[in-house]
Amino acid sequence: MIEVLQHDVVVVGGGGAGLRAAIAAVEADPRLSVALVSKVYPMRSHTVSAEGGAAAVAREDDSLEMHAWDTVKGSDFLGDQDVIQYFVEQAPIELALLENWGCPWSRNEDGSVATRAFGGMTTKRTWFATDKVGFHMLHSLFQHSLRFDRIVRYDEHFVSKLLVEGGRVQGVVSLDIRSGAVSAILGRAVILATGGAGKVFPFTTNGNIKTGDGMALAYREGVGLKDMEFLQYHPTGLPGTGILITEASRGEGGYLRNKDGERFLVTRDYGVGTKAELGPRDMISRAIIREIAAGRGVDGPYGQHVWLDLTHLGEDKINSRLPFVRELSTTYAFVDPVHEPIPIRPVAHYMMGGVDTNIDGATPLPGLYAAGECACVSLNGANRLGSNSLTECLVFGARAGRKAVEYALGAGAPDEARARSVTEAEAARLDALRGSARGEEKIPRIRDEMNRALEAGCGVYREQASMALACKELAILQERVPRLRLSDASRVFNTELVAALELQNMLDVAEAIANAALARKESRGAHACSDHPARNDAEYLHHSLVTRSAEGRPVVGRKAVTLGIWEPEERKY
Amino acid sequence: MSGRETKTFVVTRFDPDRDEAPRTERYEVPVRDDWKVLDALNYIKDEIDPTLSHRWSCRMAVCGSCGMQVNGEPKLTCKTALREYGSTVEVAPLANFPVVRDLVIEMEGFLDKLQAVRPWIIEAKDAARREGTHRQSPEELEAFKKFSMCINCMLCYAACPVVANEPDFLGPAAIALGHRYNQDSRDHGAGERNQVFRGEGGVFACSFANECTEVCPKHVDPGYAIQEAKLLNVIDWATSFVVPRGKAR
Amino acid sequence: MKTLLLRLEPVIWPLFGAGMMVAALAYPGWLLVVGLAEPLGVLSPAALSYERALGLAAHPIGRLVLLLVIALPLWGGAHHVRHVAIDFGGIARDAWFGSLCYAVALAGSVLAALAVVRL
Amino acid sequence: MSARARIDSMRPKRPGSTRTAPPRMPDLYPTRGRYLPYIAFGSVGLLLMLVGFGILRSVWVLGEHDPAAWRAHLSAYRHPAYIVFHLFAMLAIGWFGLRFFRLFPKTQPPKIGPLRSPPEPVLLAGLRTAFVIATALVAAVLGGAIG
Repeated sequence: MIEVLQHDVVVVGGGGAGLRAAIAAVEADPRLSVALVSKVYPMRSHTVSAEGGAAAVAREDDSLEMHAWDTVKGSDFLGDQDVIQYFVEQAPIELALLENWGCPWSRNEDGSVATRAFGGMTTKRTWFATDKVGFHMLHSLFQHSLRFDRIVRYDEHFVSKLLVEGGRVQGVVSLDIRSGAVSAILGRAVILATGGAGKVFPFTTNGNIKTGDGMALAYREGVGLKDMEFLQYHPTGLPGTGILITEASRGEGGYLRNKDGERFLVTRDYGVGTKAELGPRDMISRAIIREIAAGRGVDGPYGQHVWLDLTHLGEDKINSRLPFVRELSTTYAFVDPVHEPIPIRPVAHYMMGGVDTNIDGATPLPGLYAAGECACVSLNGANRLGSNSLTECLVFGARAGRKAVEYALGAGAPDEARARSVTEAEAARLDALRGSARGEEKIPRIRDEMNRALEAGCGVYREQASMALACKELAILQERVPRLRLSDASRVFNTELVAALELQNMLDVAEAIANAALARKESRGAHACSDHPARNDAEYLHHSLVTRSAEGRPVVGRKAVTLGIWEPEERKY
Repeated sequence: MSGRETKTFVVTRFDPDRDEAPRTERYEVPVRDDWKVLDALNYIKDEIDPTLSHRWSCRMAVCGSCGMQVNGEPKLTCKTALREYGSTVEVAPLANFPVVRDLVIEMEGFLDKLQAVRPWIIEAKDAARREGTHRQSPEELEAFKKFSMCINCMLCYAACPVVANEPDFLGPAAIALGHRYNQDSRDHGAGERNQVFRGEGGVFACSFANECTEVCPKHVDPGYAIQEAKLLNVIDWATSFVVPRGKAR
Repeated sequence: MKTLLLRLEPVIWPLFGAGMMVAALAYPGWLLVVGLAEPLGVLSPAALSYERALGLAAHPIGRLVLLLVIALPLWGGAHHVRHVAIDFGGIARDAWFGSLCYAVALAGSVLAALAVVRL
Repeated sequence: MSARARIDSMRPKRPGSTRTAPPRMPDLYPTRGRYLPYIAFGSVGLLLMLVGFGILRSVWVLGEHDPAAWRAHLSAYRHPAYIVFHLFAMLAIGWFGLRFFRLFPKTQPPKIGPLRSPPEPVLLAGLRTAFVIATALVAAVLGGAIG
């Protein structure tokens, strides 16, 4: 018997954006009941691994306009400038609110919140809590959310389908991973906050749960995925594990050196000018790849890498400002940064693209909202500046929460009968999939081939031929998925079934990335084509929009960019 | 693979649909030199036995989901290097917890205890609507910073003898988190929390084995937090006779 | 009974701490002399003669020190014994066993006071 | 497999939706690894009570104001059983004290009101010197060297 649960707003995803949206919704109207559905316990969300910081104007020598300009320039003029303007205004308010809720921001001597330098930012506006900002933000938000009994949590529930009826969203179908039971969680508005999809790449800073579930859910209901070709490579990730070494290590003065110990960002022209190690991420990642390609990289067990040198900072500064960097390098790279340089290479890190939403976080499908890395409100355009993302989760998580409540109050009650029948069909599909020992395809094989296809096709440097090949390979993989062989027939905590559903989500997202990248014949922000090295504003100053055709194939369209007071100009640092 | 040594993994398995009680299975795994225990578990899942169920996500010891008993000691499997172990490694679910399946434990009991200590900033009753941030000196921050590093991995619950013997004991992580808020200069809820700390299964149930501090992968030192909480609660209890129920801290 | 024990905890815990401190500082010395040196005849006979012992003990400071040295460690010991019992799966009987331990400590403290007064 | 723990250990308020396997005790509990010194430390509590009552008995005999009784009381301690017990108690309580000094700084918050606690190593060293001085003093006073 299918259980149907009634709520007013359903939030999918328990990370920074999801928690902030749920809190904003219950604060907007305390009578409402908010369901927070997450496939892991909220404190495990990948927000926890963010290290560097959260940007917001705090100092006198800074201004909203400068923060906006840095973001627009960083986005290579593809970010919507009205969204960016709203973002910079709300940022200080949101970070102050988080401080009131207990977030232990690092402090200046006079007790005010300290800020530090970050890539692409002209002044010091990145708030930090040593180098574990995401962790402190997530735990502060989660602990703050515990005081609201109107937030009903569905922990370790996997949302496998959106319930869409009469042209609007009315809830989700959710699989309780613990018991294997499938239920319908109804709500007059649904907010997707499931984060990015880093796991489509073999070498990524992202955790195992970053499989683009929310993007795939929206994509399958006809909602477009915007700017999917823009995938940020973070310059400093540990080879092998892909663990992130925060940009703050460069913000605190770390140097990048090639095999000869040369600070190549200073001695050679990679377009970062005097900013050197503090240039924007896309440019520094490209500089490292070109250093390695020029044969000045260092050999290691996981291929070539360069060095991140912190030895000149001294033990005290590293322990006080970068304790987590030291812990990670000693534990995972077996290197103590106080005495030796850390091996690093560019690693897939963040997706600028996501579910197409407007400034309110609303998608074209009525009742469906999205926020955080999962969404593309298009704050980041073609390249995100470090430390804007955590603030984006708060600013647009809150806005999506409030706007979803406004919409829910005006919307009619969900159609329970229809929801029950759709959920029963979905439950049958999942039962058939669980332990379906008929097929012969294995999850890890398809996953590895998808990873290889995307790494080759959509790496730091791309070409039309390699992207076209990736599209073809991914299309073939899509046909192999229905023949998946699952051998775990148990209903209780079946992680193989969850992995199969996640694989399907990743393939949909991967196809959107590859096809959107193929359609953009220019270089802009994180999308660098060796066969189209120049930025072409005349033909490509627009968002890409991938929608799913009736036959399930990705179709690449366009969407206008909302320009503002700044005209596109050449991006020089 | 490049010169890979083989290690035997003795993994505890349990599936309520099939097993009356937990059983163990042996897996031969070709391990790389820099692998952690989690890498081996994921190899077993991908290559040998896809029915193995375990929780994991960040693989960088910050999300707290992969705590298990490794050779009898509670460890974060993503942080435990295989180099430190011989040819046989035993992996079992965390001690003191009901087991849902294979290496997955029941976490709701822990969340009940977390909720009980009211781990959120409690404003003073008459606090005006605040604009902007509080002032907090680095020294005030230092008073509670260490206790805010807890990633809820529950290794301390798996090691604590009082958790094993006294079901309603709040436990190390929950008390450390409650204490974190009591010590936060922005919080005024110490009076409320201390009622819980002095209640059933409160701080005084702790017999200071200090195992929680020994096994904590994030150096939160919950043992210290609990003893500090005991002393401050004795002071708070004593002053509550002298000062009527006013500012408790 | 359980709630009574619970309410008394903030009193018992400091006594427990003080008891351990006093025992740690005083008992080794006492045991060395009264338990070993004297019986093995190492001391000069006058050291613990009746006159000297009574002189020391009956002195006001002597009385106070003896009271503390006897009573406080009893509470420390009682608390430890109670918790070791819990460690061996005794939480169910803790209500009465814990109370018994503290009752013994209380009785010892009262007797100590009497003993010191009648010196 | 370690011993079974209490069936209700870490049991949630609302029963879970599936049958769970019972919790296990920590593998090394109670008498292996670091648990052994912890249990031993707790068990010395019994010694504290015994020695405490021993001193009480001595003071009680002294309070009889009967020199003969006092001399008989002291001579009773010459029995080998007493000597072995007192030797064991002295060593055990000495070990107990040193371990207690390692735990004691953990009970000191950085600040109690205006007072600031000394850093841990200083406190630890202070406690150990106090131990040596106190033991020497007690031995000297009782042994007749002073007072």
